[in-house]
Amino acid sequence: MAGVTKQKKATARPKGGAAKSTKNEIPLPAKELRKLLRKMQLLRAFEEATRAKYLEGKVYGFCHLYLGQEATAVGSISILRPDDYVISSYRDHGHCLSVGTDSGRIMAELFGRETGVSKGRGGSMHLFDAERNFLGGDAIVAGQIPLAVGVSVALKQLGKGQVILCFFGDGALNEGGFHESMNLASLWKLPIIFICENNIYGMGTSIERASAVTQATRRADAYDMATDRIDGMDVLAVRMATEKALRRAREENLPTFLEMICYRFVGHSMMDPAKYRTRDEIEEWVRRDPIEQLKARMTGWSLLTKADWEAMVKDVEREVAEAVAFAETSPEPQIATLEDWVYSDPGKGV
Amino acid sequence: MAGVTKQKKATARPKGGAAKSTKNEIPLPAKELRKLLRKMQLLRAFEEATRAKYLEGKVYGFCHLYLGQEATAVGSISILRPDDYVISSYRDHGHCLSVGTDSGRIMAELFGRETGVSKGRGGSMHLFDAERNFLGGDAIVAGQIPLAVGVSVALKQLGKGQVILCFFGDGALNEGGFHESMNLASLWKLPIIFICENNIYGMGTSIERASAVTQATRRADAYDMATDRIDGMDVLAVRMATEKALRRAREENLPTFLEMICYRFVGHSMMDPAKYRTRDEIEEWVRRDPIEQLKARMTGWSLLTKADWEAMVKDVEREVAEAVAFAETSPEPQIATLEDWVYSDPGKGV
Amino acid sequence: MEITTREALNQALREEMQRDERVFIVGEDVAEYDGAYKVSRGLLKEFGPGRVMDTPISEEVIAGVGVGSALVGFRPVVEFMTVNFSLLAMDQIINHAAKWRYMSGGQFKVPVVFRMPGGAGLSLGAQHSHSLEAIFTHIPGLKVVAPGSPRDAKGLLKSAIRDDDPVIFLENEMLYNLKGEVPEGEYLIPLGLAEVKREGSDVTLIAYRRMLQMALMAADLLAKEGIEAEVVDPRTLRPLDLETLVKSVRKTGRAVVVHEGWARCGVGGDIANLLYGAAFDHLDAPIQVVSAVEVPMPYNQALEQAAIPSPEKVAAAARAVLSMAS
Amino acid sequence: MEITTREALNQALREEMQRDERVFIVGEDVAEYDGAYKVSRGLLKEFGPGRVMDTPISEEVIAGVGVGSALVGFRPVVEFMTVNFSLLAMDQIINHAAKWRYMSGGQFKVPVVFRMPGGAGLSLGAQHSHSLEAIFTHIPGLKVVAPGSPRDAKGLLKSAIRDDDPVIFLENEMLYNLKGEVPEGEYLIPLGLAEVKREGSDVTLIAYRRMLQMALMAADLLAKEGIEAEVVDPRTLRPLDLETLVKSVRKTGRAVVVHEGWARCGVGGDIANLLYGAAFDHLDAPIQVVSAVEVPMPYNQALEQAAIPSPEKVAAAARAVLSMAS
Ligand SMILES: Cc1ncc(C[n+]2csc(CCOP(=O)(O)OP(=O)(O)O)c2C)c(N)n1
Ligand SMILES: Cc1ncc(C[n+]2csc(CCOP(=O)(O)OP(=O)(O)O)c2C)c(N)n1
Ligand SMILES: [Mg+2]
Ligand SMILES: [Mg+2]
Repeated sequence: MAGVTKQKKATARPKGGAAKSTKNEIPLPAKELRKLLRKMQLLRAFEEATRAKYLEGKVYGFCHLYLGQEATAVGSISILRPDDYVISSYRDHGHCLSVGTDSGRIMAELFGRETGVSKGRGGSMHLFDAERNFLGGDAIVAGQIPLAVGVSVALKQLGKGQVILCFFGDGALNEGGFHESMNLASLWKLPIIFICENNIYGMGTSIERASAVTQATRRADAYDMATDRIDGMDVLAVRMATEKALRRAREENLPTFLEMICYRFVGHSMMDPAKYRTRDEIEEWVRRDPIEQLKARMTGWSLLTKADWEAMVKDVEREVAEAVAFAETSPEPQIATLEDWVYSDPGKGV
Repeated sequence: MAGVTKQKKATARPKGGAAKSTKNEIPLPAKELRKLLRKMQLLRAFEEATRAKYLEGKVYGFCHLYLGQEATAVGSISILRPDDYVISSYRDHGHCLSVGTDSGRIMAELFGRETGVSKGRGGSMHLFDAERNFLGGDAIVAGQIPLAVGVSVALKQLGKGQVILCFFGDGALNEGGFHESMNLASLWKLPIIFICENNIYGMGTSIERASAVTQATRRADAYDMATDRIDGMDVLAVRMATEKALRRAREENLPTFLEMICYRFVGHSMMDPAKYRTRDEIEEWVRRDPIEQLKARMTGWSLLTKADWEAMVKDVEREVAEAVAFAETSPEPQIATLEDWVYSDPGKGV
Repeated sequence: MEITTREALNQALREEMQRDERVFIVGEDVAEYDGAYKVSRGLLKEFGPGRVMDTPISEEVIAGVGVGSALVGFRPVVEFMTVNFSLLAMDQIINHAAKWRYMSGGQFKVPVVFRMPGGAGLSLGAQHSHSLEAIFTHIPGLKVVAPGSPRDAKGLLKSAIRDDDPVIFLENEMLYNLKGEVPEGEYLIPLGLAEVKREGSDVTLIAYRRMLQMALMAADLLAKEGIEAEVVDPRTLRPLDLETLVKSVRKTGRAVVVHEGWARCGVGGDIANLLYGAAFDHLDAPIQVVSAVEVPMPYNQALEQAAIPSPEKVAAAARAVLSMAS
Repeated sequence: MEITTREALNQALREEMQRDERVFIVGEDVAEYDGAYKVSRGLLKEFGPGRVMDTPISEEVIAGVGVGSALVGFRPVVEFMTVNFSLLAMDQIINHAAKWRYMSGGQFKVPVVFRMPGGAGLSLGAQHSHSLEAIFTHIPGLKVVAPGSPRDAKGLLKSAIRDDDPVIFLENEMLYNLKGEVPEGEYLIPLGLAEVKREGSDVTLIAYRRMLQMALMAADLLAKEGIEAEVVDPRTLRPLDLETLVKSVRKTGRAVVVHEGWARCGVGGDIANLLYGAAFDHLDAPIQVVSAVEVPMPYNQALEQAAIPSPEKVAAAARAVLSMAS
């Protein structure tokens, strides 16, 4: 019948040049670079621990790892102001860690414990941290996008130059809510940055089989919105592009659409063996590992010694071990609290 | 707060050249031209009668007149094959008349009579004619678009070169369903023609206040879909553009997006005094009345005399008078039939 | 002071916008057009385009504007031009507005009001005549309000705007021109509180929104036959003030529930089932539910009238429950 | 032959696709991925990409593909990856699929099946654990099917595909691996027919989909106490075979309705209300409804279990109705 275009091998690098950071000049103070590197390593180690604990059955439900995509969350969120906002999809561990939420409280959430960021009610797909303006954790593909536009309407009104980063996948590009949101954000000139983490697949469906145009930025052209297409495996490129977009949002109240081309090193969720991707393709992307890239550059700039790195890895290992220990020793929610938090004021009645 | 761009006066002619037919050569046989003229006049006279009967209370509910937009439906539908399909919005009288449905049965529907096209169950917004492949009459803005894509999936499968014309307004451009439908039609290469009747307003909101880009065809670019931008007051231009799009659909199974720039001479519905439009603007558009334009051209080509025209007007008047008489003398549905047609097979049970 | 429901709602909006800067209105044609049903008349002029915002026809993101801005401290009043179009925003309402507080372990509140005119009676056909309260009432995390008089409309809308939870505020297109007494000055009617609208001892008629008016007319008809009907309006469907309903049913022993939506999984059966559970031993006859006939709403006026409750149908149902042996 | 529900559904799809060329499958990851829950496994290979179609993540147009192609003579089987995402397609389902026949005065039929896995139990959290049958059952024009065993799943899906009306076919993620006896060769189970799954004389347990299994386990528990529960599965929620339910309740005089969705405006209260109306004089005690607790579903496993019905809760409800004086 009609439908279905033939499955093409997903291009490892979508057509059209994606912005990269320059390799030669040192773009940031060493301290900043080390922060970026450590944070990416934290995301990596956290997810490895999550995977292990999932296989032990301590983390459960749907669980979507962020392995391979560390540069996008870390690079963009690293230059936010504390009063900016972030919202993400079900693949949210990396974003929540990036805003600075305690890794123990995130792991406890994955364990479903009372000490978890969402008190064990949310789980892997629904991390929240009100204190750090992290608004979720949305398990409806593209569901966070209209909501984020609502946040940006409020931020514009407040007039303090605050911005919201709204993360979503390439699969979300085809949802109606994405379209309505892009139009409104452009029409109303809202301080929002749409970040499409284009990892080339939505579950088992490659972007070629899902989208009539594979260059996501072309979608944004239809709303006269500023765009940028970035190598999402390059944390510095991500950061620079976000910086520009932030300026546009803060100073001109204008939205930006950022396409960050990246890759998830593992299956869609813990349940997905990811047979729809070739070994070659995976290997090609793993060679572009964002952590390895930054490490290599910092080494080249003489900002990182082998010992530095080993110390950093150790430090991260310790943090993750502590996070897991915190989760494991945390209490389960009490059954008597099942009906808490449905309403602010439940009122009388049924 | 954020929102709301300032109301700008809606541009009488949106920016960007809209295709017009050439004024000099005679593009069609005289008989065809007369058919187009008569059909447009039928739509005009039918709507004038509808308005009168609405004010008498015999037509009721929501009623959206097609006055001024005659060229778009008539021009495009005039070159369909009998096995092609058409679907429209609540502003559907003109499309249903154009597919050739008996004007008496349409008027009877507006009167809510058993002899109406939809047996009095549908009303003004829900005309249907299965025999002529007219699928409605959809009162949900953009609701007909995903459904029309479904029809085109089936038509492609049937492989007989059938096409569906899907009509909608400029307001529908901002609905999520429009976006999903455009993407799928382009991705799957479906035989569908999207016809945006851009009359520059959705109720009281001008396209400038609703859409980040006012050139509707730019929306289609985001899906790599062929487009054409047409003077919707020029029935010959409409027809030519549709013809090209039909060829693309029949021969290559490719969709087309047609933007037809037009104007409703009256309010959104019978309830709308349309205070949001200036007298100047209305007058400018009325000067481009599609019927007057075709008349003038045919006169110029010596294909229409004053007597011809007067006879045609009379003939149309007679048809509309007969339609009204048919409606007025038709029976109301019997109350006992209230529960007919909910299911093909209601089964037992509750 | 006698005013229409439309004016009552307009007053509520104006007063709350004056009182609290965080309140704003957003929806299709709510500003320059004054709203499809003119409920927001004059508010653009008074509060400006920053607080009364016309949107494109994009229900999903309109709902998102409500939810998102509520999450960061605003008190949006979203107008869906009619309840029918909320079907395009169900995901934002059910999967977002109703869930954010719970899923976050209480970190957020979502003080958004979704106003939605609805109901049948204007021959608008099947797609434009819905009464969808059963769908919203089904969802934990939402509150559902359905006023049946100008006074209740004003007092409840003000409370809904001040409420910290998402409120579905269901209006009825046929009630906008209904006039009724409204107190002078500021007043609030709390959510979750039913009211006895007419006292009686023979049978309880439970009805809300436009059906309240039908029930009151039915009570007049019944009074002529010497039957004293008590009319109780729950006013809020979630949370439901079951106590007040039960109190009346205990007194009369017989009940009719009237609503404009469909019967299957409707509010009528829901309330009836709750009453059976709470007052089984006090019921002298099975409860009657008067609701819409199970059809998509027909356009034809006579068919439409046949499809929805009327004072006569309500009175007939009351007679039926009274005719059954106790 | 013992097979899983997954295999039973897969057989139904395969058989109907072999039998009728107009049947096709469309949805997210249904083809190359074999379906998120592998229900369509192998069908792409057998029938090709023209009849098993992977779509973008676009629920509204996916539903539109179903409705539109059905209108012109096809028999699409639409898979929503889960019922939760149908909230994004409510307009196509409620305002289109359910209305086209009626609004056109019977000119069209809409033979589309919407398959939707759903339910709680896998700790998927509030957005991914819905049981939305009450919403669909509320809508005239839709049929709603909810099988609770492999045999019923196969026979009912085949009937749903051959049915000329839009059918909402509700599966349960926890049932896919459930094994059960399925007849050899072709068979159909008509829509709208309940079945007594276990005979008993003391109390009627009415349950469908996964709750059927809970009710059967509860009946085992009760049997140990000498209580003989009759378990009746409506199987189709709309139209509902009330007659068979009433017959059982007349016999036992006591009933428990079990369902996984929420209580307010839920299927449980709806069925209870219908039973009260049809068998008031035969009921010795008020009907008990066992349903989900009125909360968005929590992630934590223990909280989730506490939020949904269990055999123990069903048995306790049965004991409660039995303990009430008749
Ligand atoms: C509305 C909706 N439809 C379908 C799903 C099921 N689903 C979950 S994730 C996913 C793929 C999303 O892909 P993408 O947006 O590219 O994000 P990624 O997983 O690659 O980060 C799908 C189809 C869902 N959660 N929500
Ligand atoms: C989903 C939805 N939202 C809102 C409405 C109310 N409404 C009816 S027509 C209309 C304006 C549509 O404008 P446009 O698409 O330009 O068509 P036109 O009326 O100009 O032909 C609106 C907002 C509706 N019917 N459906
Ligand atoms: Mg992806
Ligand atoms: Mg328009």
